[in-house]
Amino acid sequence: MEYTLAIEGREKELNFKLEVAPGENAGKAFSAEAEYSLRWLRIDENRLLLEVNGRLQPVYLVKRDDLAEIWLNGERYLVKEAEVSTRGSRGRPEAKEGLITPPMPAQVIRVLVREGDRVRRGQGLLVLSAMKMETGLSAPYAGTVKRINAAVGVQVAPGDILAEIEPCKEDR
Amino acid sequence: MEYTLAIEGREKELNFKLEVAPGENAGKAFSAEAEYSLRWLRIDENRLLLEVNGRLQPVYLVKRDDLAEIWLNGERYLVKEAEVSTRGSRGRPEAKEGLITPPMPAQVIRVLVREGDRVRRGQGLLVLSAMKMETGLSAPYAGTVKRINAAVGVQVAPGDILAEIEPCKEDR
Amino acid sequence: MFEKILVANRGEIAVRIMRTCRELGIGTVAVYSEADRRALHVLEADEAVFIGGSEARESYLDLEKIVGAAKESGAQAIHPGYGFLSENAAFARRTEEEGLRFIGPPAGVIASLGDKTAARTLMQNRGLPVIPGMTEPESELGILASRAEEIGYPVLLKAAGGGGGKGMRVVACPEELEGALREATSEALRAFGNGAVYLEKYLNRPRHIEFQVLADSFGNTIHLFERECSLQRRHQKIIEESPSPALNDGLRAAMGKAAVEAARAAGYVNAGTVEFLLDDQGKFYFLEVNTRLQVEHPVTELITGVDLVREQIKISAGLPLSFRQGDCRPRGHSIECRIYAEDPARGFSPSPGEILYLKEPAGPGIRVDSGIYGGFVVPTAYDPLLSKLIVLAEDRGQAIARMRRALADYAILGITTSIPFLREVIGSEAFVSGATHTRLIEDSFIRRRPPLNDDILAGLAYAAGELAPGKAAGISPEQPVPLGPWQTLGRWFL
Amino acid sequence: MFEKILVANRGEIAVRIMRTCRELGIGTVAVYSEADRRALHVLEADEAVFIGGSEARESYLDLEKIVGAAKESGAQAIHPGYGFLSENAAFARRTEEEGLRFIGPPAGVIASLGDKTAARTLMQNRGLPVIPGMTEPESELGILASRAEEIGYPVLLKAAGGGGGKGMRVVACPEELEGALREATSEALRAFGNGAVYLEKYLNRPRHIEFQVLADSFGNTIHLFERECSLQRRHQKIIEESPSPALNDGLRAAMGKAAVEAARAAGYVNAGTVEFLLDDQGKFYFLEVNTRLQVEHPVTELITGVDLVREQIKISAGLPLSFRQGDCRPRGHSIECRIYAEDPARGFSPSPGEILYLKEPAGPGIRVDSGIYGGFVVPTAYDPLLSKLIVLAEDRGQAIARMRRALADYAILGITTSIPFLREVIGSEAFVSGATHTRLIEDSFIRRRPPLNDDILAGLAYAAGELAPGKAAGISPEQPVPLGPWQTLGRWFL
Repeated sequence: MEYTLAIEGREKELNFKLEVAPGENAGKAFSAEAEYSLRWLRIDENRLLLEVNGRLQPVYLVKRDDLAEIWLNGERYLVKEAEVSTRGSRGRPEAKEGLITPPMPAQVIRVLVREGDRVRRGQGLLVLSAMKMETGLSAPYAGTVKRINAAVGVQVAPGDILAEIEPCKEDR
Repeated sequence: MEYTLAIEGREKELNFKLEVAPGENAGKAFSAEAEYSLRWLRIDENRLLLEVNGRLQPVYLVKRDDLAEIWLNGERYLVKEAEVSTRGSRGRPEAKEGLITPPMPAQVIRVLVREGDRVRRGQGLLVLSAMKMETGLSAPYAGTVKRINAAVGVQVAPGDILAEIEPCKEDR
Repeated sequence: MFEKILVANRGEIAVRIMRTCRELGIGTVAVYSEADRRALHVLEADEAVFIGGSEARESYLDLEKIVGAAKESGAQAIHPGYGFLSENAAFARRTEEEGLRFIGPPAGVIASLGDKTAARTLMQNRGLPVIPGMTEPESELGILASRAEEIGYPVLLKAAGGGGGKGMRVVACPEELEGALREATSEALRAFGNGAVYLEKYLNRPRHIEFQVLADSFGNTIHLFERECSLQRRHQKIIEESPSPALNDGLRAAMGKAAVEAARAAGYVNAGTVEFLLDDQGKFYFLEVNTRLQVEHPVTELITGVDLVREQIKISAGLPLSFRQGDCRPRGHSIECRIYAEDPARGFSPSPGEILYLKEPAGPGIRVDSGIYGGFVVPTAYDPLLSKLIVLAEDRGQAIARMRRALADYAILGITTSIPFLREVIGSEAFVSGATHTRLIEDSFIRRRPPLNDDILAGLAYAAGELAPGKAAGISPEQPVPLGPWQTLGRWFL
Repeated sequence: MFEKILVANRGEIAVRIMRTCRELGIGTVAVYSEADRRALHVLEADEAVFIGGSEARESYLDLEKIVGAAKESGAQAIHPGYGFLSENAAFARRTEEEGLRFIGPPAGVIASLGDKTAARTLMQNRGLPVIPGMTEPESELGILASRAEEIGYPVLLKAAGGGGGKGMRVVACPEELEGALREATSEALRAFGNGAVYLEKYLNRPRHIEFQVLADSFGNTIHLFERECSLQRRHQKIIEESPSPALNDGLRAAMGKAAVEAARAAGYVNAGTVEFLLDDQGKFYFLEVNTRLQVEHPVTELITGVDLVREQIKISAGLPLSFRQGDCRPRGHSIECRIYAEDPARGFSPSPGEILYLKEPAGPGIRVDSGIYGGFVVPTAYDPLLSKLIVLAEDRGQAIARMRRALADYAILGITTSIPFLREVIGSEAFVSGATHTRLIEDSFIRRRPPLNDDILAGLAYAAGELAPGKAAGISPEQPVPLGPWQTLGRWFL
């Protein structure tokens, strides 16, 4: 089997080939750099014991849709198959540049602009509050506020479009 | 709803009536002795928060077949509906008197009698070993060993009939 | 002794307080907001009272609702925890007016120490060293600007009404003052209901060292040694330890004496914390007194063997301290890491959400004061503190090793936490050498990514997770198991 | 220092040893049997080697397989834990012959102290008080009968080859001797591969008090105070504590001195335990030396702050002790409860099986050394010890309160455990008063049932479990939740 995996926060995709003897919980993996001898044992729904080149590696994992959250060596990795990720984006929503969406669930505490306003690049648009911390959302580039979809006191979440900025071509 | 529950280790069945407002996680229970005001909140598959007469009671529970294992106040209760328990016995197997079955998974380490032997009441029949402890199984009454179904070294479990004793009427 | 105590807080500290109550045979009453119906502190209480909306001002900051809940439930005392109403003199006063005991210092003491500038004047008059700065709160930009010139930039804008880094801003030059004042005032108003601020000299890379004090109502005042809390992000502590690597016995004795003196000066009763800044010349300055249990109190508990919550309750019940200064001897070294729902790689931005999997570390010398469980949804309305991981070991080196091991064993899936960041800080040369100061995090630990090294392991784990049958728990080892390679392959030498 | 250690054990003790190894930066190798493929000690190791069938003699007792696994994996030392091969001199010898270090005393010391009668003679010659009894093992019924007459009934039959209550029988009268001898010999043979037994005077209701000793290879020998282990069922300890409520400072000093003397007499190196019986006149008798880490070592770790496994490893690596007798001061009170998979109401019969749900207690002063996890199937082949719950508090009263709270918070479903029984013992008048002795469990705590009082609660919980929708975790408090009575009913006073 060929794997091409996307790991959140990494530029490059991860490629390796895995050869598994049918019905066996063991195999060999080959990446461009190295070869790995693997065995694995499922402990429970969220727990896996992995042995890589003779060294044991406890793994905790949760699968949500096509995204796997994997805990390994004290770190948390968000992993998905790269092909799948190009088909639809069911992972963490990333704002298209001009669509302003909050990075975390939060409450709107100030709206600093109105529809039709001209804004500078980096100008504050909204202020959110989450977990007692205030965070500002600012314009990614100079332009015009095309739409505002937020009011003070409203609870918002990643993926909600709170504002839309139309670029002015001359300023970009 | 009327409940008649059997609790393992108790002689008497437990009876109470529960009135629940439809769709609400609250109600009133009435036993012969007292009345209870109840609310409950499901936390997860194995965890329930119960409020009885204003006092919170964390509950952990596991359901296997018709038997519920319930942890409450540091104690473990095995509870099932009494009607169900009379239909079929899917709980902990209890030996009929003359059928000798081990109380826990164990290994047979000695067989002390043979088929056809006359045995006294309380005479040792087999010795088992589980978790480094030796346990003897003895005759519940005087009689004849009708059948032996055990050999040294064999792994046995509750429900396995290891020996059958036929009573001698005069001795009972 | 009290029969029932209402805990006016949430999260790990509410759970921790209830544990001591239960050990004292005291019943516990939780209060909870809309967002906290399934919170751990509700699950751990004997009774729970709903007090309103998720916004703190509709629930945990609403003192009338809380006092009402205490009366309604028949509690005889209220423990405020930290944050929320814990340093609110009006709350303490209302509690006592209703005939209930407030587990903390008297309202008058909270009020006088809560005014940070007045407190500083008081301590200065008692001969304690203080940082140069204003002695009165101020809101006029013009006046603040001229005071800043007098003190000399950089200066620190601080909220007069409370601590914890809220409403605090470093101002490097006159141009930054206006914006910083607006932000600080707004934050202070939201956090403490009081937007007043003041200015003081900003010290370069000082250490933050605080002393735990205990005072009963019979005039016995002692200290339980120091906590070093220099590691902060956004003026909030993230790692604390005791003893401080910066103190020798002489300095410790001098600062301890000053802390007891400060508590006496304020007429302090109950547990409190005297905060100092220590500059790189070994000179210390009185900063403020926190009139409540600190987040980081467990490191003191571990090195002294004293249960501080128990002492608080006993003092409030009118009992004298059962030990004297000479009886207190620290042993070993303790470190605490605060586990936050935040992403250090994105400027420590909050990361609320559902905890999909949780496994806490365990073993000798490890204590986890947790406010979460697997399946709990971390609400957006409150502080992102999930839990505290505290270790005790024979010396600092072993405590660091133990903390690294414990952090490496702490698995939380579903949300981003500060755990990998904490591992990096704890393992760093700067931390291991003990050369910590309050600017270390900003100076040396910026957005990080885990080493690329483990990516391939994560990828292999992903593949194995896809291949291994979904749920295998409960396979009895007594049952015949299909012969797999675990059984037949590998380094078997039989 | 070693780079890699093989842990020749399973369960909680293997896990506990590995944790200290990891904190020392030492790699760990687990060994496991057929029944232990998914055991916790495998999940916690850096490497794991399969060593054979579930029966201990095919795996954990097969010294050649274990030494082979150590060599194969490149380990430089073997830690034997307790039980299994830990007091097997041949194993220690084989380990050292292969150029590996055995983490325990030298093989010669194990051999000489392992012969309990020879050890007693040695100690008697050094002036230590011993219990009247035989100095040679014996198997002839006739000889034993006449020696029993000399000593005077009741007598105690004991295995010469090992401890832990295996192969031990109280013989009240001559008629019981033959049956007891047969059982003791059979049990001793199975447990230690050595069926030899001997007789000693049976003391009425003595206390079992042992001293922890540490000796390095430079002649430094110290003790780390006592553990009271009087509470036993079937001659196996179930509750241990330190300090002992029976010792005053004078007696403690005298027994500590005797323990160090005993260790010196045997040429002891590494961690060991000198066991004494204390009669109701305050007179103590040397019983034996256990040449290994004890199950109950954590209570000593908690009151002294010393990591005993770390000291064992350091001593084996040839390092001197880093502290002296005068540096060791106990602080607080510690109690350990052993959590067994057994049913006290059925004569403590074993209760192996699958753990369907597990929630361990947590909080200040609580340590759980666990060998299990939710979903683990407890095998029938080994000792029923699941975990150890250990608490530390300021004094004995608080330690008892803390233990009761912790036991009440320990939820294990799927198998029967000793937890409710332990709660009853810990809360009993006899235990609380400190009036414990080795016969207390048999005398006062027989088959019990939980109070009928809670049955109705269990019934209501059952009904609520049937009515509440199956899986509710992950309901976001941010999402609109259907208005149920939790929201609208109750003691709301808003």
